[in-house]
Amino acid sequence: MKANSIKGYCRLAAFLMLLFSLASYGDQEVSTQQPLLDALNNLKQGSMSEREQAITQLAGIGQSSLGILQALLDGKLFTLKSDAKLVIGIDNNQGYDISDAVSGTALGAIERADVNKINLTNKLRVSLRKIIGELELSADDPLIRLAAVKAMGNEDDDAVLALLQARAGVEKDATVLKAINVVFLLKEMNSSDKAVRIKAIEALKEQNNLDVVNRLNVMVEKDEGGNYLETDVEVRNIAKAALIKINSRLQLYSTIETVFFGLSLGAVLVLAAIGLAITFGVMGVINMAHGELMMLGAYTTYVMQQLMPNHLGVSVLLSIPAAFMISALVGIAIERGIIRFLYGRPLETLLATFGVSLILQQSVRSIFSPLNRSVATPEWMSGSWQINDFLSLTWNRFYILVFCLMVFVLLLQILKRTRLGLEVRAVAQNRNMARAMGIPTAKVDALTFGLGSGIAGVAGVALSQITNVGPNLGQAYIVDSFMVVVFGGVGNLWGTLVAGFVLGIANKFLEPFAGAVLAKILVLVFIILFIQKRPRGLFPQKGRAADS
Amino acid sequence: MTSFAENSFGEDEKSSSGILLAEGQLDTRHGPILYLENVSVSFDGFKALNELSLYIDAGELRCLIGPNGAGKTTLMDVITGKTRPDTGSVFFGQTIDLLKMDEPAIAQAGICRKFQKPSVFDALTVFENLELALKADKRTWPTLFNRLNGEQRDRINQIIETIGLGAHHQLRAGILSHGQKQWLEIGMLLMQEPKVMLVDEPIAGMTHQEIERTAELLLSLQGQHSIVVVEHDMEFVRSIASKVTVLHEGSVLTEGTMDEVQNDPRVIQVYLGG
Amino acid sequence: MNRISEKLRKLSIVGAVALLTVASGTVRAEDTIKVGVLHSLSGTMAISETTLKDTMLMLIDEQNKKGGLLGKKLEAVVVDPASNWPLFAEKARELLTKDKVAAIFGCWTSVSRKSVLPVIEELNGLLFYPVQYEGEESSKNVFYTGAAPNQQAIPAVDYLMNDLKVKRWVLAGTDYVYPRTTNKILEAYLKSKGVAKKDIMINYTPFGHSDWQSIVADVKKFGSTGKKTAVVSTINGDANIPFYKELGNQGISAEKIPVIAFSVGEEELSGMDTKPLVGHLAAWNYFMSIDSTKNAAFIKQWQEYTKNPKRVSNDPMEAHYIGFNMWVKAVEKAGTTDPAAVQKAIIGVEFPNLTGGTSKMLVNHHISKPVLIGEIQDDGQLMTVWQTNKLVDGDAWSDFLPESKPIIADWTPPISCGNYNTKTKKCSGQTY
Amino acid sequence: MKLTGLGHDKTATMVLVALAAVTFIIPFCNLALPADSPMHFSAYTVSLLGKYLTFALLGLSLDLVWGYCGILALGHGAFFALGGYAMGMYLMRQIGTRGVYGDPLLPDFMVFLNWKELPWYWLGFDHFWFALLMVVLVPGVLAFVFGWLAFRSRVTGVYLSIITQALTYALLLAFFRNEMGFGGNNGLTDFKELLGFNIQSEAVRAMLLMMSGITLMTAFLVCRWLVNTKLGRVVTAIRDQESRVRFLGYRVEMFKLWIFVFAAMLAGVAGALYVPQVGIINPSEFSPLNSLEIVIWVAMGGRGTLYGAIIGAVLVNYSKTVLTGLMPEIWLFSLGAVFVIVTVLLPDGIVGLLRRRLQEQHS
Repeated sequence: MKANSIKGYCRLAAFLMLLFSLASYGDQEVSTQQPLLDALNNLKQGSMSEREQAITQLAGIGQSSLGILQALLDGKLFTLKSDAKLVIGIDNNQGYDISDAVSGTALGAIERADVNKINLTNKLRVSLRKIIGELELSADDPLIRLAAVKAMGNEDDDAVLALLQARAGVEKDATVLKAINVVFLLKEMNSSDKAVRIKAIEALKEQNNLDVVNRLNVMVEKDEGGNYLETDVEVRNIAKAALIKINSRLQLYSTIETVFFGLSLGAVLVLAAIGLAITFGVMGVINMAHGELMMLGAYTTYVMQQLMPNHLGVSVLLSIPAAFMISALVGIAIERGIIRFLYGRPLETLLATFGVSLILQQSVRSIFSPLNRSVATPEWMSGSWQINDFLSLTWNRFYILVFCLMVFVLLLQILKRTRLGLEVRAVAQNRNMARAMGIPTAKVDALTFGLGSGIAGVAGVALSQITNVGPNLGQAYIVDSFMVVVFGGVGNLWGTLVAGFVLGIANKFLEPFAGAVLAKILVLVFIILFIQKRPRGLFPQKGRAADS
Repeated sequence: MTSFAENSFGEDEKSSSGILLAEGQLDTRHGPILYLENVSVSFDGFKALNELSLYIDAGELRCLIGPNGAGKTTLMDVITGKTRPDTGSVFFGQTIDLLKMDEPAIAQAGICRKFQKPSVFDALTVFENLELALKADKRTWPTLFNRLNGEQRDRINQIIETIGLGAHHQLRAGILSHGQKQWLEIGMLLMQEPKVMLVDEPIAGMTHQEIERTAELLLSLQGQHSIVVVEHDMEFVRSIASKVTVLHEGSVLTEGTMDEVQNDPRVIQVYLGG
Repeated sequence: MNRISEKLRKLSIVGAVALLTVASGTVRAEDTIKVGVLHSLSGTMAISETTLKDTMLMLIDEQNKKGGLLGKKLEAVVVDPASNWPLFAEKARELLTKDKVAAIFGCWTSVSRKSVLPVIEELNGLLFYPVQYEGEESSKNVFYTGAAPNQQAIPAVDYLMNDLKVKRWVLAGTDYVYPRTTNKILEAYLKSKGVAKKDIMINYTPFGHSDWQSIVADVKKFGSTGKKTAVVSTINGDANIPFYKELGNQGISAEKIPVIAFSVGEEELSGMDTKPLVGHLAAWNYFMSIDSTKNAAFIKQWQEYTKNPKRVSNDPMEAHYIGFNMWVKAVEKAGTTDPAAVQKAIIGVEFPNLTGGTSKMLVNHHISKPVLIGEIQDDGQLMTVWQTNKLVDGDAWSDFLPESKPIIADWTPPISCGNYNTKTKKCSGQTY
Repeated sequence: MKLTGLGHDKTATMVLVALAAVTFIIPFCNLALPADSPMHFSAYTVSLLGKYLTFALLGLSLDLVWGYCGILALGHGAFFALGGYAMGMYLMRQIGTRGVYGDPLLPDFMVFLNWKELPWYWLGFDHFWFALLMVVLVPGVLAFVFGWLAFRSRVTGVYLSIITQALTYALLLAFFRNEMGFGGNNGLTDFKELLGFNIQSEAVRAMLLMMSGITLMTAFLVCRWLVNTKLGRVVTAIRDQESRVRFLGYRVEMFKLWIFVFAAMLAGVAGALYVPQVGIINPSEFSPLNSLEIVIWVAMGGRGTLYGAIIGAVLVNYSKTVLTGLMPEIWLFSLGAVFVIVTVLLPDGIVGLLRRRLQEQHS
């Protein structure tokens, strides 16, 4: 209750303030000094209610307090333990570079321990965001203005409307105007005048806007009494028609979304499996430690981030070669140390590498502790690409998809174009003949295994961006990887690629109906049956070689 | 399980075309025991067999020669059901359509095969190898409770003598010499009392005496079995064959006695590359 | 012939030796009081359980510094059940029969507890179980120091309903017994509060589910109807990170759709990138951020013990802290470590918890705890935003499930039964 | 992979004798002798050995499939678990009204997930004979259907291995779902009685150990007879030269299927003996890693020798028991190392080593 009344009060204040500030930028600086200080004093107090009050006061002050509010929202606002001075701190991984919150004068760097952060609760964040939105309504950047309008859109109270009205008067940017317009149309749908309502619907049905959908849905719904919320039948039918139109679009978008989900899941599967496709497919080594090699890649990412905490993006990019090197080296070590004694005994490689996987897991536990490690996601990889209200694609998935394809193409080129690739294929085809032709099979084996392992490491980097970085990372993917390779056809990279994507998409299309667990089961059963039809996978190796 | 075996076997029989005589019995009244007509096989693009037609008469000993890749082994694969031809027909006698049968069925019908590289069961003794080959009810349950009776035992021992492994019958096949393995495999063929024997390069890795004895063996067999021998060694072929068929690029180049064939310019062309 | 017999002799000796080594341990000097620590140090659960092993070692250390117990030193016996449920049972048996431990502190997942239960009851041992769980159980030999549903789930929902005015509910959980039961209870509770069926969405996922795209998208759609929506998450440890990452990336912020989790604590957070999580909620009976002298001391001790100034503490640790000290008090009270005596003595024992209150061992072998709701801060800590004004008594048998409504647990005479049916006045399923 | 080798039969007899000793002496010492006597074996030892023996039986059945028929089944644990579940369901029904909710019909987990009536596939499990039938039938049928599909379409090598893995993985997920009505992740537990005897009593444990021992010995002898029949030789032949066998006129798929189904049934029996002794059966038994471990036991012992599987199973699990107690922090290192060393240095497993020793002694 209290909260609401305060909200209302603050909006009104903000509204008045804003009209005032829009009308003429006066000499508020001076006049606001005092209330500002009061507000800040309140802010310093521990309790949330006082903070709430402080925020409303700040809102009252208007533009000039925007900086502080923003800092507060971003958790950059601190008080000094020494003299309880209110400062804005920018994180430099030792501590903070602080500046006076009021004057903005820089006060140099300071230890983490010497400041108290001013915490917020969701409640406060919400009202804060709105207030900032209202203040930002007159920001210079049209995008910010747009965001502000969107933020205010759902609030139906007159203060907001009035603000927007005022804004519409002076707004130049077309998109922002459109957004404002949508808000008004939405409101008009409540109007008592039937014609206005119809006009609004007609105008809105082209919009890809969830608020519109919700509003329309309400129109065709019945209340508890069983009579329609929208009394007028004509309006209702128009609304229905509009809904059908919009829903068809919605359907289309959600299909696109599902496909994307499937592809990105597929990308992860492919990344996990492609290394295996080499060690297992080309060399015939059943490498149970493959998952752990991915794990190493993920941990490499973690270590890199520890090394350069304030260059996340760079560290992730650098992790890719680093992870490749590390996993590759470990892989070569495994090959030289164990597997080379086991050629011609593929099943034994399974056992030995299983032992290796246990050892790797436990070593990671001993070195990094059994707890998960936190790997931060760089800015450019977090968030999503909002195509419209109905469709948005998450960046990290998007990048991983691209990354997966890049890795694949690269690998293909290595195998096709390079000398190593040639030798690898030769050895895979006929080991003895290759040796007879003077190809150093031992070296080739080591390098091939290294290549496969390295790629596993690279996959680990990608995984670190979407899932746990912990000792169990490997186990979670090993089974799936084998499925993908076998489904695609052993020894065929294209097979692996297609298989990965097929399984991914299949899984995602099944999930809505069957649920996550059942979907997975169905996919597995499908694989089993498919192998009956094609005992050598999607793209079997042909010719005499395959028979033996 | 067994019942399934019977059914599927029965199906093979029924499905084989036209009026069918009782099991195993085949109709060779017109002479030939094997009919291959316009058989073509291709592995992604490469034509291993090309419109090949070939007839083997009952009881004859035929040699197949031809340069590598001429399709000799593929031909055997087709006859024994390992490879399905893209086109053409393969008949066993007048009535039994081999294309409708799988390997075991064909083998039980009486077409047996010796592989290019000797394939015997290393883990088993010579005796056991032959025992497995022995013509008998080869379904699971009968096999489980199978006991050798006296005459079967004799038959095995007799074959062991025939292939000259009497001294080694308790040795594991794995430790036999290459030549001995070849013989053992031939022995395994004989155990099945085949009507047609397909013998792929029987004398590879044999000493002179061994080769001669193999020749004798094969010659002694002709008449009772129809034998098709694939061999590179011209001397050997000359020593056994009455009739020779030359394969080239997946089809029959020419047929005739060794001399005719060897004087055929096309053959010379093929072998010496002009 | 005689070679064979010789072989046989050799072999039989070998066999006997092997068996004796298995059986060995029955002969050991009893100059210390042994305490069993039964937490997975390898396998999938090691992530959570290793910490508790360390906690126990620390607590036992400290007790020995204080002069041990009944004049004897305490000795920790650590074994690794390797996240393998039958192995839990085997190890429990080993601890009780081979090592003759006075009490066992251990288990995390319900299934591990379930598999240990018969053994503990058969051999009449003591098990202190420190993790929040689904309830519907009260064994003579088990003491549940973690939260029962009414000490975590229900208050959490109340908070969302009253303070955040949540109207639509997503109950998302990993598909095993704890989430199933908790969600059943919550569903019943919500309906009793007049929430419509169509405003509740229930979703289950397998363990370690890592691809949350579709589910999060569904939640987003479900929450886009204008009504305030919240997610009540009983998602199990490992699956949380990809879940929250997906939430963040699909732009579901705590302000739009808050997620309240029952199994995400400081330790899980220490393994996550907290940026996208800020403002999401967790409900526990203890937060590391709690500002009390006892807690400060505990954290200091913990970080010194682990030689890691950044090491966090969490709720199950506190549960072990309380449980262990209650056991100590009970043993002192009884003057013996004999389980039967301790079982009697421990009921009613009180011990100050780290949040400032005083927890008490109740007659149903659960303890009283405060319920805290915290918001995740970007430093991985949980800031209390709401808490019960007094301790809540753990309720073994939920009153929101029709079947268990009439059932109560009371281990004091005359009832002394873990599942006494007040309707039929019967106590079923007791094998002792 | 020597089948007939020096000392082969001696080792086998030794194993048998050792088994007999465990089967008959241990329970006796456990029941008859007073607890303080040095030769007394604790209930702990008994239940432990009982568990080992069931594992040994499981290993034995896998050796039949892998060691002799050359089918590397990475999903063999599934049959074990299914047998276990069949027995578990019987034990659940035996609880009767003694469940915490006192429901005469429904197991507790069904009650609090308020199921209203018993699902059809639970019917009949209150009869012991029915349960026993299912113990062999369910794994048998599954193996038959799966094998019939796989072997007929000539799925071989890694493809077969992986789809067997897919099979057990799918079952893992399926049994994990609570809707399935098998207790979800918690599985079936809190058993009370077996044939009316308290399942926790020493006597029953001893009997179970004895049963496991006897079953194992019988199974061992049957398997040995089996591999020495002509069928056994055909199967071995298939392992080494599949296509040759086919050209000899044997329907290879039928023989594979026969062995596969038989082994699956054995595994089922093993599972059924395992469950009452550990007191719980849950989906984790289906996990691909478990099935992998079985392969490891056999490889450790030495495949294609039957008794090798038994030795391997017992040794691996015994060392697991010891190591997890002695060095809980780092036991995985040693276990992993052992796997690596054995596979690299002892291709024929421990038995191979043993045999070499015997040969040396001879020469």
